[in-house]
Amino acid sequence: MKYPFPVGRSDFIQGDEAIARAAILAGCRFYAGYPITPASEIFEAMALYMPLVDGVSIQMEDEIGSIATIIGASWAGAKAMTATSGPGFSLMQENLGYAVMTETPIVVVDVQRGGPSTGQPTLGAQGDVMQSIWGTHGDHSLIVLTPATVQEAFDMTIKAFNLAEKYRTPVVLLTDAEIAHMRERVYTPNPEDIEIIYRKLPANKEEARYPFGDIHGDMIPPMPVFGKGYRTYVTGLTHDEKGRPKTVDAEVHERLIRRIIDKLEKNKEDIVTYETFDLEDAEIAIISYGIVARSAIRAVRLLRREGIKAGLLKLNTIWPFDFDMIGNIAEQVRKIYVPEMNLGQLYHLVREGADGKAEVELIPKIGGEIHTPMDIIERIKRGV
Amino acid sequence: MAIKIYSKYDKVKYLRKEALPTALCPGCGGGTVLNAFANALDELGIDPRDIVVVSGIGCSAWIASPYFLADTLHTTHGRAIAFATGVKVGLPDKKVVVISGDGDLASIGGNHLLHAARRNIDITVILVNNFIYGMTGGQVAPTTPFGAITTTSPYRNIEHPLQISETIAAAGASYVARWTTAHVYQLISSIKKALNVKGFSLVEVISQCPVQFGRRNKMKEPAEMLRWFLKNSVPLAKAKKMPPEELEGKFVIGEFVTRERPEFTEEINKLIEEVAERYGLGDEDAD
Amino acid sequence: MRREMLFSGFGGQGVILASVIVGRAAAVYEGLYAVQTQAYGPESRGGASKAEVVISDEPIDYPKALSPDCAVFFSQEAYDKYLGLVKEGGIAIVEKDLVPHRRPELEEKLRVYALPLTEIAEETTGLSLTMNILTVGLLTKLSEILTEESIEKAVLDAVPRGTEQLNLKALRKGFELGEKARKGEL
Amino acid sequence: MIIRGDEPEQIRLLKKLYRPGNYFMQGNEAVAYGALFAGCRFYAGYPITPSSEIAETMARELPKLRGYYLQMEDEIGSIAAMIGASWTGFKVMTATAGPGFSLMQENLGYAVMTETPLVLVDVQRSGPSTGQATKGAQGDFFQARWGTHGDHPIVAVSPVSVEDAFWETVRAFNIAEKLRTPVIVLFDGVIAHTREQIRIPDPEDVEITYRRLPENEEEAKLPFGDPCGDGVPPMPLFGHGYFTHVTGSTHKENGLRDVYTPEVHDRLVRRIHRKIESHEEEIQKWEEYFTEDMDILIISWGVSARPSLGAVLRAREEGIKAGLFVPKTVHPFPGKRVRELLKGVRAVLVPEMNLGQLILEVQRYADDVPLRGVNKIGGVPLRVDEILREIRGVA
Amino acid sequence: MGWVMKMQIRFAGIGGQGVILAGVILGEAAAIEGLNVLQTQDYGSASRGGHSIADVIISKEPIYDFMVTKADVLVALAQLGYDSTKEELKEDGLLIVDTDLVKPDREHIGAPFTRLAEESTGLALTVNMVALGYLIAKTGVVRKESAEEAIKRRVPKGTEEINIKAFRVGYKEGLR
Amino acid sequence: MYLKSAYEIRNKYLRKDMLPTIFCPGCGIGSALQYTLRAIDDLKLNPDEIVWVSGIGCSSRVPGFVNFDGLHTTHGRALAFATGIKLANPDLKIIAFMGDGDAAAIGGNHFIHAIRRNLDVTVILINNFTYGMTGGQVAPTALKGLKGTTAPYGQFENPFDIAQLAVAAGANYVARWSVFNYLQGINSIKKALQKEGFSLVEFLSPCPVSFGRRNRMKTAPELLRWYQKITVPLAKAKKMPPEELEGKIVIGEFADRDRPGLAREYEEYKKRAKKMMGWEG
Repeated sequence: MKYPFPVGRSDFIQGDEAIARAAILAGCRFYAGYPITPASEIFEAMALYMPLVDGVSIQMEDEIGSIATIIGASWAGAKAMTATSGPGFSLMQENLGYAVMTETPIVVVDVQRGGPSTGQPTLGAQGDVMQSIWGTHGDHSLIVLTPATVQEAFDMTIKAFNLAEKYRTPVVLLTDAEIAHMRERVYTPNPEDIEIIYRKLPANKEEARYPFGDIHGDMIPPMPVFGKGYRTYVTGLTHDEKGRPKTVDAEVHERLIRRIIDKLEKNKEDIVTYETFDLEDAEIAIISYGIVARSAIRAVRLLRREGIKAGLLKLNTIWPFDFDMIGNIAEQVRKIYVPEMNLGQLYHLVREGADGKAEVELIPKIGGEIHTPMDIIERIKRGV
Repeated sequence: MAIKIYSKYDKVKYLRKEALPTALCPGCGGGTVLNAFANALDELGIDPRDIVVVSGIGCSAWIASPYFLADTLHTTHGRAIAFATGVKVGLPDKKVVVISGDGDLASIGGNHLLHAARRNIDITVILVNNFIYGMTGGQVAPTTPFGAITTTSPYRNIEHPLQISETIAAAGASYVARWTTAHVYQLISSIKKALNVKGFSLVEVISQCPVQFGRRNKMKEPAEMLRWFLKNSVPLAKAKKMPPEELEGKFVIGEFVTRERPEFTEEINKLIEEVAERYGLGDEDAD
Repeated sequence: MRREMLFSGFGGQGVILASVIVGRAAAVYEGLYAVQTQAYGPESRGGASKAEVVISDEPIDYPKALSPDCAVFFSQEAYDKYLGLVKEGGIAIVEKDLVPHRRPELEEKLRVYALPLTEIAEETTGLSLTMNILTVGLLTKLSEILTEESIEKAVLDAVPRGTEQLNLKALRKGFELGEKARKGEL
Repeated sequence: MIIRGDEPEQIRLLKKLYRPGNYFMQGNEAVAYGALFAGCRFYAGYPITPSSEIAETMARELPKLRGYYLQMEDEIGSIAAMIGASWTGFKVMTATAGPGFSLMQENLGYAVMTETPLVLVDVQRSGPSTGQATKGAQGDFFQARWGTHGDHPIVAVSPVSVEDAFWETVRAFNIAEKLRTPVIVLFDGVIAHTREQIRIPDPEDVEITYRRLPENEEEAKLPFGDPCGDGVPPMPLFGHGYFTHVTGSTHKENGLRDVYTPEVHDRLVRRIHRKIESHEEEIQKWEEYFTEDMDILIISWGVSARPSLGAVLRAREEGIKAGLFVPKTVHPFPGKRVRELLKGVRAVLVPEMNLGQLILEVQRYADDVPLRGVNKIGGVPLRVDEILREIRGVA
Repeated sequence: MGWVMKMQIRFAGIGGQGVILAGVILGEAAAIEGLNVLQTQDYGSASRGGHSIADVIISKEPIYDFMVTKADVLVALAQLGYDSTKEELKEDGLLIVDTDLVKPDREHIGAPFTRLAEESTGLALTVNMVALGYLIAKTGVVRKESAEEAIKRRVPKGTEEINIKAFRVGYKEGLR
Repeated sequence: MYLKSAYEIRNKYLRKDMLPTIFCPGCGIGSALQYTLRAIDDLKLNPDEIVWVSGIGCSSRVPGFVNFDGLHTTHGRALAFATGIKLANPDLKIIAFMGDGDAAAIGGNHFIHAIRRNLDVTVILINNFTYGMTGGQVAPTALKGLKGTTAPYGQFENPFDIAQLAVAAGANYVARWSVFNYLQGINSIKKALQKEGFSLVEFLSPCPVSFGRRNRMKTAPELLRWYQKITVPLAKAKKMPPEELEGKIVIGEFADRDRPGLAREYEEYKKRAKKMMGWEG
């Protein structure tokens, strides 16, 4: 297979470009989008590459159409993606819920920018954290990944596809304008060295009769894609194991929603990843994710130099959320700081996890500039 | 009456000085549209206090927002006409004008455009069609000519452009006209008509974006684009006699419809009067 | 090792391209880590323009320049705004003709190289536009982080087809100037 | 249009049309009448189960009050039209359910950013996605809080009965007008379709608030500033000759966009937060039962609050010291009061018709007290005996 | 059958039988009498032909449940309605059925409501009023006058008389 | 044409475990569905290669009742979902079964843009002037003066003519019938199914329960008579002056042309891309 970009070596590219390349290496062959700053470069790269790798790139009339189209493509068997930013992400919420309900593997990239509303289109932010988790209506669960570097944007895009396919769920790659437009060294492995996961397909017609049934006992039904003669029926209404609408049956609803949530909750160990930095003996923990985590690492380094025992937990997955792990850290440290490019979002989850065992303090910043290490250090020193 | 074009300096009284200069690129057709709009108002003697301008997102949404000195509502992408619908119902005596681009009004906002035309609500829409998403860097639009190169159709556009004026005429608008920025006099006269029509009016202006569209399609200079417009413009009367294959790639210009149809705010207020009468709510004496 | 570089001027001068070339040379051809960021905004439409590159031999945490080791100023506005950020003892390259009002009190602590870069570029290649590439050459020699070969390769990757020789010419003129400057011959 | 000065005529019409007294009506109708009494004269909506009766009632009644009912082409258009109307001076409302609420999220953020008063009724139904259209739920608790992108505050109220639906809707309008902000009525399909007795008051007995209008040109020039010092700028309406510019992009105090200066964004977004936080006492409303002496605290909201009260009463009969806290304003959550109540409590139960949302909010204030959710989904409301069983379990 | 504090009544049938209207009118009647009352419903997605259930809780005390937890009275107008809800009737509860259309497997009372409706008003549609009359006669949960007032308020204009006629037929049948 | 019995068609194509349908007595959706199935049967199309797509509303429940691959989506978005299916697997034939509210109100934009792209899809559109499922609110197709629960005093807005809109936007095949024109209906669907690109067959369809009842036409036969009164065949309409056509609905075939479909255009596009980039000669 020939690729329209260099593989097996390093390149110096923007976050948006890295996401597009990784998607293609992960097997994505369908992209539908709508232009929006600062995610447009993903689309432009996809438009350039997709026809060359026999994939589809199409511009829809709006973001609602874009997500609808990739869900359709996914049911036709393609690995599919769209990318957007705040306003477009808000428009996609209804169909993001549809993807949760119909267990459709898709990847949605949200390149966060200053909000609410149109806000600051070109500047980075972390204002959509809670929206990515709670933006669609009704009880639901999905996976949210947060890269901090361009290399991570690349790696996590592949991971996003793998998780989407493995768990038959939408995955949100939550990045921001800063990473999207930043250029960094990115190592692109040889395609044969990349682990690629494909959705489980039904082994036979019998399995295909239960597109929403837990027939393998792992809570993930095989996906009978269209055109194979399975005659699958897919609906966003509450449905039973066979896919038949059951809109007034409380038990069916409970069984379905619990399984959709549990298939992620009970596989947290596989899904949730994080990195720690000097956390073993830390008295002060910083919990961070995305671009701000990089400032936090520097802050930890500088604080350690001054003899302050700081450590960092950098979250790569922010949903499902490992409340217990936060609880364990809270037991160990005196205080937890949460620097975020918003007025407090993940902070709430950390507080829930800390459960009063350690004080949790928010270090907010909005306006489009990332925290400098000093922003974090000063705040921590004030508390020491 | 002799047609007189004022210099733009003369019309600066219609602009918000503190918001200038505009963010439009050199050579953008948006300036021509703004100037034409100001001229039309001036000739009609409309007080800017009697106007509310609504726009969406994109370069063309910036033509009047925030530069035009009136009440101006700069909204979300594609929704300007829906916002304007609320404004018009609230202020039926004011002129509500939407100035925005082709991507904004006809792609993401296509449905609101259709339905406003169907309702025939008294809003004037100046739709600046530059075939491209200029602000986000030159992506393909639903108006992009077949075969044109854009950043998201790098190998040529395979979709056919939406014929906005024709579609909106079919949807029920009272007045629809299409001109290009090379037809300034006609444009001013159409905007004047549109402002005076009771009902939904659409003036589609084909406009040059040398930076995002022209550059990728061998027309780097605004003048080249204007020449392209002039060369390919076909008056409506002539177009009617031409077979469809000859019309491929042409811009049909002229007035598509001028008609009287029941207008939305009048109809809704009529209904309210009827209901008041039916329930005897008219005035205190009726008690 | 962590080196921070700042490129500033106004839209159309190729400020961002210059930063991309430097970052690319480090990341792709030197095996170093590099981050390049830029200010978007009205600045990309003819207004002020700013880009930063951070280079390091280990993964880069904080991606922005805190106090640049090297800085390039192509406009008075940029000079006024950012000169104060440059690290003590750092390198400042100034487009002399475009920065008429200088601040000696700030320049004192820096190694400042003020040259009519645009003019030199025009003399060298016939195109004032190549000024950014010329500056990259100058900066390469002065900062001593990257080799000539990697920068040349990165320039070839980045410039439009058909302009390679022209740009290499400008680059080499930059090397030449840099060499002189190091020797104090400028 | 009902703005100041128009009251006598409106009161005359209300009095003529609706005699004070007891009525037997649905929750949805109660919301509609609450809106009419609060001065809502513009409604733009799109049909969706189980909220449609609100639209139908408004379509029937608004023309009688010289108000406007618009059925738009979709939910996006509905919220857009009502924001437009709000800027011309109307008190405006729309009603929807989950899927429509998801579609409205972008423009809900626009209303927050442009500080446009409006009331949005979300009649929660069983989700995600289309789910069970006719069934009630409480699954949009967090969506109401976090559904639109970017940092934003939100006010949401949640009625517990049909009568409450009337008054909470009135309150939603008053908060929206007073603080120039969108307010969500987080309603649900169960109460929406329940009929009960409700007392329709004399319109003169309903206290209603109007948005502050600029008193002079100076104030009108700062539509997004803080000329009055309380964080809530007067709202210069369209058509008054103020030449107001309104944008959802980051803007300065005078309304002009500035999307590049971090300080401008910081100042704007923090003031929008502050205006809600600093008025929290006025916004907050809750009910407490038997909280003076309790071992077990039940915290419940909306449709689940009432069976919770029934269960608490039964528990008390059995000698179990149970107490109940019902937030009527769910966002911002009355955390301070909850923190006080949690002191000395042995266990906390949070009954709700979802898989655990309010409970996460409570968790933020509960250090060391064990929390337990009483969750039920599928559209059937929680029952007194089900909650009582859980209370006995922790007693 | 005497009731003191609280009575939970469920009407069950299929779409188109006016089951919900019967529930609403009973609720309205109770409201007229100043009783506490709560009325809810449940129906399938089909406007016609699916199951249709109306619940009415009437009590002198405040009502805390939003649903009938155990019905004291079940009025079944169609077999589908009966089958889908018979479990909810208390063991000693009262079952009232349309004897032509429902074949219950337990003790019950009732009459051929649909037939009575057709015979008396010429309209099978008024079956809900016949059943309502029968129920009120048998239980005395509200007064006849209140029910008739409620009918006047709730049925479409111009059909008051025909509905009251049907109601009285059912009421008379219930007194037998 | 040999007409199979309705029972035979039903037996062959419906999912038995999903029956009965949710449709009310007198509803026209069943008829339109039967015509579609007959057309498929007559053309001997392979059901394994057909996907039915729908949005929300009464007619959108159809894909649940037919034994094909089916995607029942969100309100108004069916054609966007269909775009994904078709481009990801161009071998599939797509039938979108939609209502007027779904296609022309909330979904109006996807509708015109799918037509503009010439997406390969056959739309069977049930136009009953109302939102049946949510209880009879007015739809954008409702003619002036008609009543709905949200227009209790009669519709005051102007209606859409969906078929004309589709013609203006550039559809390859457009026809409109009432569900009582069954031969024409079946023939049109057959033509539509054989078309490349976008094809639309609109059916005026009775909804006695939510629509008729509020407009003094409680039964299907009354609605039938009304349809007969307001419909005018195209040939005749052409000779009528506009004022006489006020309040009428024209039926017939409005467009029949052969522009290339989106799937084929995209295949060409891929070839061109590879050529431009020097990947293929």
